[in-house]
Formats: sequence, C-alpha cells, structure tokens
Amino acid sequence: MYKLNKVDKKFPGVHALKAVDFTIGRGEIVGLVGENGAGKSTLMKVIYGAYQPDGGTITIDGTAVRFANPRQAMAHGIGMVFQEQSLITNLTVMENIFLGFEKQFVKFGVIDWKAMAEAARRQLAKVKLDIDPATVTSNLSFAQRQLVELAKVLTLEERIDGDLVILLDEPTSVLAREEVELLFRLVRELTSRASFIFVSHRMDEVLELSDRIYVMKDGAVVDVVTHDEANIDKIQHKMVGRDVDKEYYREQLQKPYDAERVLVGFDKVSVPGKYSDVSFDLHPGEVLCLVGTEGSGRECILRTIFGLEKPSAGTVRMKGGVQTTFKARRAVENGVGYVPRERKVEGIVGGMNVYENMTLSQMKNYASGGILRIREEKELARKWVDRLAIKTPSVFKDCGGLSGGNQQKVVLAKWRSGGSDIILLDHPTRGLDIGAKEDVYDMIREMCDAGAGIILVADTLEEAIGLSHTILVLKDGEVQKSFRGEPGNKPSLFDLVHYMT
Amino acid sequence: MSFIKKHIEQEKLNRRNFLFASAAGLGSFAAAGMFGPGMARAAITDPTIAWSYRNRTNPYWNEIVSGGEAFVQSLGMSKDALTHLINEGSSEKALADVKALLARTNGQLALAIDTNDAPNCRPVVEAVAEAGGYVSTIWNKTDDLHPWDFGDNYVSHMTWSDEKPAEETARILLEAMGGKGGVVHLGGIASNNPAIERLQGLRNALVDYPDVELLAAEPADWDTQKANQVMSGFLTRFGDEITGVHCANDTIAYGVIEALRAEGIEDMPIVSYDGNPQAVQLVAERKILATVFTNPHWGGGITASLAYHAATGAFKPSEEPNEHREFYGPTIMVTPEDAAEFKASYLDSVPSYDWADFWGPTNGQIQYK
Amino acid sequence: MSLDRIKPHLPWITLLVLVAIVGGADSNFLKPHNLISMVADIMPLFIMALGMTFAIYIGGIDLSAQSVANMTTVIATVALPTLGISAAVVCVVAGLAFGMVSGFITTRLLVPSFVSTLAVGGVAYSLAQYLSGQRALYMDATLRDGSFGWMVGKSFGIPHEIFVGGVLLLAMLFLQTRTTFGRALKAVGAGELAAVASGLNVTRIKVMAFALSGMLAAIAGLLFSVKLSGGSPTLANGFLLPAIVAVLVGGTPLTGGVGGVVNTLIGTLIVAVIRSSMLYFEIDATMQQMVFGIILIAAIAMTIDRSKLRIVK
Amino acid sequence: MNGILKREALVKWAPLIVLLVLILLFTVLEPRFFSVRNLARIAISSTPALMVALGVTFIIIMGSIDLSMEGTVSVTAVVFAFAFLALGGTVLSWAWLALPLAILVGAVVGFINGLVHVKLRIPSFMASLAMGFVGTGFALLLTGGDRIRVEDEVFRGLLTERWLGFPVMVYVAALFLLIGWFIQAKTTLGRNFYAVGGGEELAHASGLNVNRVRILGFTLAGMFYAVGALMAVGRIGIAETATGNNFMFMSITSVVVGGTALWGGIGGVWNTLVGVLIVNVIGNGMVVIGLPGYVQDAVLGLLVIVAVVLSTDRKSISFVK
Repeated sequence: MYKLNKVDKKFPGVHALKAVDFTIGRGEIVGLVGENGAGKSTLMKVIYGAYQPDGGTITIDGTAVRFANPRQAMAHGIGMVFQEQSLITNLTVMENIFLGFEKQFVKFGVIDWKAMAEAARRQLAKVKLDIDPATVTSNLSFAQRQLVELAKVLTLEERIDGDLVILLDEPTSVLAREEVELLFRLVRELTSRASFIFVSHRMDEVLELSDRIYVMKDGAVVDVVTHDEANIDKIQHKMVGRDVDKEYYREQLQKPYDAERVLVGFDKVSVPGKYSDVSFDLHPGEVLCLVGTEGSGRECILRTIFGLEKPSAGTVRMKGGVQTTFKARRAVENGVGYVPRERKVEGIVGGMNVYENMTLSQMKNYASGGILRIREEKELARKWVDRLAIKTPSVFKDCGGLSGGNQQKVVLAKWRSGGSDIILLDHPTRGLDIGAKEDVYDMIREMCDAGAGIILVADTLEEAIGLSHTILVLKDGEVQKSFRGEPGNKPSLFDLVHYMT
Repeated sequence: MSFIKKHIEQEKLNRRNFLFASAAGLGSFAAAGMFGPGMARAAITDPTIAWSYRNRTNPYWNEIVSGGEAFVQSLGMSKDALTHLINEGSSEKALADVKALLARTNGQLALAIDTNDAPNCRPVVEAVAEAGGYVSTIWNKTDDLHPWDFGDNYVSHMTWSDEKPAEETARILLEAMGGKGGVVHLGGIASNNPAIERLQGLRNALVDYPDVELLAAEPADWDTQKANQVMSGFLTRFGDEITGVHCANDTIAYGVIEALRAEGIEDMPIVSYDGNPQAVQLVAERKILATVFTNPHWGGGITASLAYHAATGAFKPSEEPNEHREFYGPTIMVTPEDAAEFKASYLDSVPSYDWADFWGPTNGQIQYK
Repeated sequence: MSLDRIKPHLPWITLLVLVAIVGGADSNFLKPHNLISMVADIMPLFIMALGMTFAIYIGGIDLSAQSVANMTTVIATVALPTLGISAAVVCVVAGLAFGMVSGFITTRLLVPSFVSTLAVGGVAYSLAQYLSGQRALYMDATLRDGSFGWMVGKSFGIPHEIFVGGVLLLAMLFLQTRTTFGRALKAVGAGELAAVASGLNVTRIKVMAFALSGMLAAIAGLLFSVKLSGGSPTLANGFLLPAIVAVLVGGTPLTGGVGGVVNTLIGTLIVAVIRSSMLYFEIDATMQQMVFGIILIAAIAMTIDRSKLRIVK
Repeated sequence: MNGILKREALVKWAPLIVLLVLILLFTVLEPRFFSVRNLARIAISSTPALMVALGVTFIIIMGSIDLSMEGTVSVTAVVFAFAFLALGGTVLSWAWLALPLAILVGAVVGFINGLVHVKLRIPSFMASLAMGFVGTGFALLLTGGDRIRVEDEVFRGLLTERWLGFPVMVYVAALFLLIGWFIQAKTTLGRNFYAVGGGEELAHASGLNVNRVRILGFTLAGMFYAVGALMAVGRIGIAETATGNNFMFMSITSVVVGGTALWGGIGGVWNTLVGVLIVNVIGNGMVVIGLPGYVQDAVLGLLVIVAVVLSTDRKSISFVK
C-alpha cells in the first residue's frame, strides 16, 4: 500500500538517499536497520514529510503523493513515534495527544476539556494505559510516556479513512526489558489497524518484531530479509560491509582485576529518594556494571561519584581517602572521568573544536598561570585522534559536526588523556552503530589493561553481561544481587531480569 | 502691578540696553575686521545652527525648539535649517552627536545646547572650542566652568534661578493653605540642579510659616506617571494631613491633579513651575494656583541667536562683560488673576521677539554659592 | 557553501558598508580626525559593551551595567580629592563586587539574570544617589589632571581613550582566547551541561563573567567621569540599551557561546556609525528614533549567524 | 509522593504568600496602608501595568521575550488620542470607535513585531527591542513631541467613576484579566503557547504551526499592550510619546516575580496578576511608610530578588541564565 520508488535525496556534499525502494503492506511490521549515517533517519523524514525527496515518487495505494510538511503526511495516515521524550512535559497527557488537532474539541472558540479527556481516554485504552488524561506529562514514567506517544499517533485512526503507517524510532531505548515486551505485544495487536516501521539499534529486537527487515548502507537499501530468513550475523555483515567480530564484547580480552587495591569504595551510601545502603568496591582493571530499570538509582550513583550529588549517609572512599566534599572538580582531581548519556549536550560542547573539548576537563595541565599552551593542546589532540582513529578533518573541527561515534571517542579521549582512572560510562554505546560500538568495547578493555576501573551503565543487558567483571542489580535504589562475571561463567539474562523486577 | 505691566517696563529698559549692546557689537565687529582674519576665526559666514536637547516628549523642550526655529526663520531661512540633536537623556549621546556635527560642518557651527548633565558641559564646550565653533549653553553647567575662560567660542551660559520664584509660588501656596496644615513636595530628577533649587525655594518660604509642616519631599523625575504614583502614596501616608502640594514642574502637577481627581479631591491648592500652555490653562481654571513661566520659546531662540551672532562675528563675546556671558533667564509668575492676559500675549499668539536683543529680558549675572 | 563562509564576516562587512554609505554621502565623515574622534567618544560605551559581552556570552544579560557606571562616576568624583588615583581602584573593586553579587544571585539563588541584574542595578543606583547627595558633582581640574589626565590626553593625535579601550580589548581578547577562564566561558556558553560534566566549576565561571561585566561597567563609568570631569547618579544614563545593541549587532546572540569581544568592537562601531549617519543624512529629529530602529533590524538581520542558533526564540 | 505534592503546592502558592506577607508587613508599619482607598490606589497604578504584563506573559510562556511594549503602548495611546479627538472627542459620539481602533493598532504593531521575529529569523529579544525603538519613534513622529489631552468626562470615568470604592478601570482590567485567563485556559491558541514553550521542536513535529502560534502570540500581546495604553491614558488623561515609558522592565519583572519562568512553559495570567500586585504594593508601600526616595530603588531590587527566590521551584530547573 505505501511505496517509495527510487527516492533520492541530496544535501550539499552528501547523497543521503540513493534510489531507495521501500514498500510496506497493510498490517506489516517492517524493520529498518543500518549504521549511523546509513540514511535511516533521512528516509524516515522523507516518509513522514519532514523532508521532500529530490527524485523518485511516493505512492499510497498506487496514488502519487507529496508531503510539504509532517501535517500533510499525517493527513495520509503516516505518523511518527519519536525517540524518547518527544512529549511536551509541561502539558497534560490529553493535550499532548491532541496537540495540533484541538479543533475537534473547540466550540465557539472554547476547548471542551471534558470531551477531550473522554477522547484521550479512548486513545489511552488502545495502548492499555490507565492514567488520568489530565495528568501533567512530567509526572509519568518513561515507559508510560512511550505509550502515550503511541496513543497519540493512533489518533490518526479516527482522523483519516485510509490505513495507518506508524514509524517507531528507537522506541525501546529508554525501556526496560519487560516494558519492551509490553510494547511489542501491543504493536503486534495493533497490526490489525496499522502498519509499523520499526527502527532500532537493538538488532535482537528488530529481528524479534519485524516481518521484513530493510538493511541500509551508505544511503541505499542493500538487503531486504524476511523474518524467517533473518540472522543477526548476516544482517550485521550487510550493514557494516564486513564480518563482525564474533567476540563482540571482547570477552577474550577480559582479564582479572587487581583485587588488592580499591579505587572507589562505597560503604552503605544513601541519597534520600534515590538509593540507599549501597556498598561496593571498584578495583583497577575492573568493569563494574550497574543494572536496573530507569529510576533504580543507577544514574544517581554515578552522579555521587562524580560529586554532583551529596550522600546523606555512608562513606565514599576514593583511592583510600574518605570523601567529604562532593564537587565535580574534586572528583576530576581524584581521577574520575564521566561519559554521560546525553552525549550531544553533556558529553561534548558543540561549537568547540576537537582540542578544546579534549582538554576541557584538564585545562590546568595545559596552562601556566591560567594561560593556555594551545600548541600542546593541539599536539595532544592530534595524538589521540590518531590513537583512537577519530574521523575528523582536523583538530579544529567543531565537535558538534562529528558523528556520534567520533564524539564519544573525543569524550573518552578527554578523560583518558587526562589520566583519569575511574571512568564512569553512562550508556556509552547508545545510538552508536556497530563499528563505533566495537571501538568503544575495545577502548573499555584497553582502559582496564591500563589499570583503570570502570563503572558502566550499559545500553543493553547483553552489553552489561558481556563487558563486566561484576554486576550489581539495583531495584528501587537498593542492591538486589551482585554477580561475578568471569569469561565463560557469566550470568544469564534471565538471572538479571529476575532481580530487576 | 500686574506682571504684564512689569514686563513692559522691563522691555523698555531693555531696549535701551540693546542699543548699547548693538553699538558695542558693531564696534567689535569693525575691530575684528581691522585685525584681519589671522587673529581669530571670528567670522563664519554661514554657520550651521543646531539645538541639542533632551527629548521631544516634554512640552518644555518643544517650546525651546519652537524658539530656535523662530530664530532661524527670522534669518530668512526655512525652519528645517535648524539641526536637531536629541540626546534622549544620554550625556554620552549628547557629546557624540556634537562631535559628529562638528566634523560634518568643519567647525562651522553655532550650537545651542543643554548638555543633559552638568559634568557633560565641559567636554562639549571644549570640543566646540577646539573645532572653532561657537556654543551657548543653558541649564546644566558645573560651577567651575565659565565662558570667559574660552575666549569667544563659549559664547554664553543662561540658567534660571529657580530658588526665588519657587519661593514665591510657595508663598502663594502657603497663603492659600491659610498658613497651616501640611505640604508635600514632588521634585524633579533628584540630582538635577533646578530640582534642588525649587525644593530649596519651598523650604525658604516655610521658614515664615511655622504652622505648616513639610510632610515629605520625593523625586518624581519630571514625569507625569511617576508623579501620579508618588502622589497616590502620599495620599495614603498622610491622608487629610495634606493641604497643599508643591510641584517642581508642570508635568508633575498634571500627575498630581489626576491622582487627586481619582480620589474626588478637586480643590487642593497646587503650585508648579515652567508655565506650559496646559498648565497656564489650569492656572486660569484655578486648578493650579501659580506657575512660573521661564519663557522657553525666548530661551530657545536667544540661545541659538547668541551662538549664531558670535559665530558670524556680529558681536565679540570676549569683549562683553561677564554679566553678558553668564546670566539668569527671565521668570514670570503666572497666577489665576493674570493667566488669561498672559495666555493671550504669550501663548495664543507668540510674540515676535527681537532676536538681536540678547540680554534684554535677562535677570543679571549668575551668582555662585 | 560560499554564504556559509561569508557569514562569520558579516558584522565587519556590514560596518564597512555603513561607513562607505555615510562616507559616500559626505566625505567629511571619512576624515581621519573625525573617525578617530568618533571612536574615542564611543569608548566608554564600548567598554561597557565589552563587559556586557561576557554576560551575554554565557547566555545571560547584565542590566545593572548602567547603574554601576553611574555609581562609579559618583565614586570617582567623591573619592578623587582624598584618594587620588586610588579612586580608580575603589571604582574597579566596587564594580567587581556588584557584578559578583549579581552573579551570585543568578547562579546560587537561581534568579534569572534579567531580573537579578536589574535589582542589583537598583541598589547601585540608590548608592549613587546617596553618595552624591543627589546632585551633580564636578572634579577639581588640577586634581583630575594629576590623577587621571593620562586617560583623556592625546598622543600622536590619538586620544588616550582609544588606548584605554584598546588595552582593555586586547586584555579581554587574551582572556577570551588564551586563558583557561576564556575557554571555560566558551564551554559554559555553548554547552553548560557538558561543562558541568567535565568537572568545571560552572557557578564560579558564571559569577566571574558577571564580575567582569560589572568591573568593565565600572571602568566605563570611570572613564566617562574623567572625560566629563564630574559625576552624577544619572551621568551614564542612556548607555544600557546601546551597549546591549552593540553586543547583539556585533554577532554575539543571546543564546551564548558564539561571538566575542572583537564582535563587540565591531558592533559598537556600527552603533556609532548609525548614530552619526542620522546627522549626515539630516534625518528629521522626530524621525531619528524610528529610523534607528529600522536600521537596527536590518543590521541584526544581516549580522546574526543563524546557523549557530538551533531554534529562534 | 506526598512530599513532592507539598513542595509543588508550596511553590505554586509562593508568590501569593509573598504578596500577603508584603501587605501584612506594610500594614504593620503603617496601618493606613490597608485601607480601601489605598488599595484602590494600588489597583489604579496596577491596571495599565497589569494589561501590559498580561500581554508579555503569553510571549514569555512561549519561551520568547518581548521588549517592544514601550513603543507599542506609546503608538497605540497616541493613535487613540488623535482618532478620539478627530471623531468627536467623547465616547458618546463616533469617537468610541477609537477604542477598538487602538486595539487594532496594537494588534498590527504586534503582528509586525512577530513577523520581523519569525520571518527574518531574528531572536525575539533583538527583534522586539528594535521594534520598540521603531514604535516609540513612530509615536514621536505622529505627535512631534506634543502631548494630547483626552478630557472627555465619560472616558475619564474610567478613573473618576467608582463602584464599591474602586474606579471603573479596575473592573475593566479585571474583565481583560478574565479574557486573558480564558485565552490561556480555554482556547487552542492559549494551550499552544504552552506547547511551544514546553518544546518548540516537539510541537513542530506534532504538526503544530509554530510560526503561526508565535506571530499570533505577538499580535495578542500587542492587543493587550493597547488595552494597557488605554488604561494609561484613562489614568492620566494625556497621550504622549512617553506614555509607554518604564513599562518594559517593570512588566517583565512583574511576570518573573509572579512565578512565570523566563524559559517558557510555566506560569500564567494569575501569576502575572500576583506579580504585578507585588511590584506595585512594594512601590506604594515604600512611599506610604516614608522610605527616602534614594533608597527606594535598592529596596525594590532587594524585595524583588527575595520574591523571585521564594517563588522559584528550584528542584525543577537545572540551570539559570
């Protein structure tokens, strides 16, 4: 029913889509995979009307269409569920659901809130969400918000006669496993009313959910596989254009850590409302993974170590010294490096170039009396650009313009070059393509070899299991269980999930 | 004696003075001619005439401008020939504009200016003198700066001694109050010289009225809306204790009248200052008991005229006595009795002044305390 | 692509175009003497704008600058007889202190700088009124020349104000581009969260930015006071909006992290040229303000580099 | 959860508590402060400011800012006065048409302001600042610097006519406050302001025509400025270029003091009402208790900071600029 024929899209200097053919049938779930920069997001934007193609045609049930903006695409039944937090948090759930389409509830210029609430309740019922539509969105959990998103897109059902095509852009990235399963169940049920295009970096999820999978590389569709013939290795091969290392998580490189020394010691540490009585030791060469759902206290523990959160009870030791002042600057002096989840806003400073970003945390090493030794900064940056194979035309390039993987490398280089040996990684591979992920995994092993201790909040449970020496499972701010994870003797997914929920 | 008669008397006197003055002026012109052009750039044949003032939103400055334009027209030019520099209350802009104009005119400039803040007067005068232009100032000038220290280029400074007239209006007010009760004063921008003098005038008068209490004095920044709010506050604070209001100028009085009107108070004795047409009308209606007319129209014209005639060499400032270089401007009290007469002769039809009669209506040399 | 390359240069191209237009209309404008004098006169405003740049660079604003300058004109005049040249130190310290208070209120008490600086400005204005006894004061000429004559003299035909402004510009340029503080400032402006996550003491950096703004406002007031040989609590009135306009026209948008002190120099000169152009084109007095606004819209539309603005609010 | 609710409630009511505390404070210092007559005085001085502040509230909710109010108020006041006098000079003649005309002029000025901001892609701070210059300049051009007196007894009844101790203009202002609330709470446009302020890109992606909302917002603000101008003229009886003076900083300060966040999405017309009252209570109270003029700026500044500090939800913001 929905069909793209030889769609082309060019940007200055980039041929983003090259004669892409794409079809989706009624009630079908189509997966869309590809590395970052392969053209997935451009393709999606073309589909939901944010971009207009330069060449090719789009047809719905054989009729050619052209969308000048997302609103026109919506009128043809095409809706988009955005990646995380695309609801406006200061509005109520019902306002979000009907944003831009309030007209139906307006009588004589007045919004009939009761009618809107009623309609919103009907939408929420479709996604089996039982909340008051007048709830302010900021009070919802991430999983709830994701469902509200879906409910919002499903309003298209009432608005238009034809079939729906719903794009799901990384809908699972903020969800815990059981929430993902709930979402998938829902999507499958909804195929009676809509077709879905499912975009995710989590290959296993794509395989699990999709009827067919489009594989993109360099702006072109390189393969289309059906659910039954799909196979992770094969798809990844197509995406990357080469074989992916069997030892994805570099388990063979995992070495025992130095149990004698302790880099970070938590002894019954509590932050009110966030976590309580958390104890662990981080040793040189160790990867310690914090596992738990959103809100289980993982992030807050990282923030405590980095000095952004002051615990109310317990003692925090760093390299033997008991910490009394909790300041980020102090933590950095102690050798803590923080690789935040929101790479674009917290990791790098867009608008500053590569060397400026790399020395940001350690300017005093490159300054005498407050005056920067810029030449040395550049030397450092060139060295690390080579060492981590950062793809950038020069060290003067604005980091905001680098790809996600290269940005992450700059962030890691920032801490590693400054000699940090307590590295906090918050979703370090989020949104990275396979090649870049592998680079990150390599770097984690390398840092361990160099004697650094790593605290990891992983993007997926597999990643957590594959990478860590130690896994702490948290739930509601309390440590439920600690697992050891020597190669060959790792806990299973089931083990973890059991304690998470 | 009504003020009109007084004024006519004065005019007669002045005419006599003028004859002396013009004779002296011609004499000096001739003298300058004899010594030739090398001595000083005494004569600029066609100087640009400019007025630099605060803004166009205040009727006072509009009167000043009308005088400047009248003078320019008296020279046979269109009134557009007057260049306007508006500083919007910024000393910095006032100075920058003057310098830009000096550059544009190569110093062929006859400038009349209120420099906005007293300290700004020195750099303005210095800039004009350096460029060979001629400047006459009004109102704002620091006490250590004198025209005679700049040869011919700083032609004159005129200000108005407000203390005495303000004292006189205060006496009218205090009499109207029956010599007892409470009075409030709403002043101008606190650091402005006229604001200080006008308050002092009230204080001087109060000495003779021991039964009247000065309840409060607050700055209202020459601003109608601010005055309105301050007066509202006074009404709460003092209520019926207020039996009279002394305003530092007319625009303040408008705000006060409206604040009183909002409370249904129509008969409060009020005096003000400046003699704006609207205020004169209110005086005639006895809503204001007295205002002081400083004849800004004449002031605007004569200040430009002084600078112009000095520039063209019609007279030589340095040969004039000090009282012709620093002097007080005219002040005329307007009371309900003579308001109609005053309005007819000054406002309804603007008298055509003799713009070469520089010092006629003036009030003597400036005295420093 | 070529347009992208031109964008960063638009501010000074705009300036040159304006100078050419005014100069073309009246060649008197282009006389070196006039240009130098124009630049010298704009220096106090420039110095205030220079400080304002730092506040705007981190995404804030400093509405106290004018009041602080007013205050220092009074302090300088009052303190000159007893302290001599040390009066300058008192002024600078006072400006620094007021700026720090603004910064503290903004960063620690989480009051938006638009309001906090306005409020602190109120305090400075009150202090100025109190110190001056609510009247205009003047400096003794010999005392002024003895202590501060060097600020307003002339060497090689160039007024010393230009040197004062130039030295400050170079110092601030050095601070902005070559020091850890400048780098930190850029990081805070362009990506505050990333700066926090890099362990920078963002609060301190912001407080220092406001302190710098206060200090430069104080120096602007001091220079103006010396130039005018006096002080009053209203002397620097009319500085604030042109100073903000100068920073914005120079291409430092309110979103922070873009632009810098050189942009502010260009912006200040654009303001000066537009202002003079009113005289050269003999714009009618009642029309000047409207024309200024329209030219301003055109100039800002020309100079801002929208590619650096994610969304236009 | 309970704790969070309590905190939210406290923050929500904080501006009102600040207002009540201030009233109490001034009443203790000077009992006459709390009299109907004085409250009426505060109400009178608040009405024009409230109208202007309401207008800018919508803009601030969108996360933008508008600094053009001084110009807009002056232009509308002057156009109103000219039209009013030209059409007969009393509300009882065709001159009443000048009232809707003024609001129309305000809408046009606001519309242009919005166009400059949206179409030329100039941040609202700069666009509106420059448009403010244009507005004041245009008013000056129209008047040539003269003041226009509006003497009509019926129109001035806004000030002189009293019901229950308060002049008519206070009731008119209350009516427009309700209209503002209606727009904010009951209309699509009002809700869209919150959407734009909460997340412009997201709103756009949801199919909202953000540019249209913005332009309409500035237009609406212009209309409220016009009402403010009418109130100001009604209060003083004079329309002039300076009618708009001092509205800019005061109205934005009031909005912030009332608890509307400058980064958008939070707050509303009731907050603005409280904010305007706080600022005017402080202004009136300082005079009433007899604070010397030269310390008033400082005291106002300090009290404003205290008010903002108390009414800010510190947990909800990560950083403030």
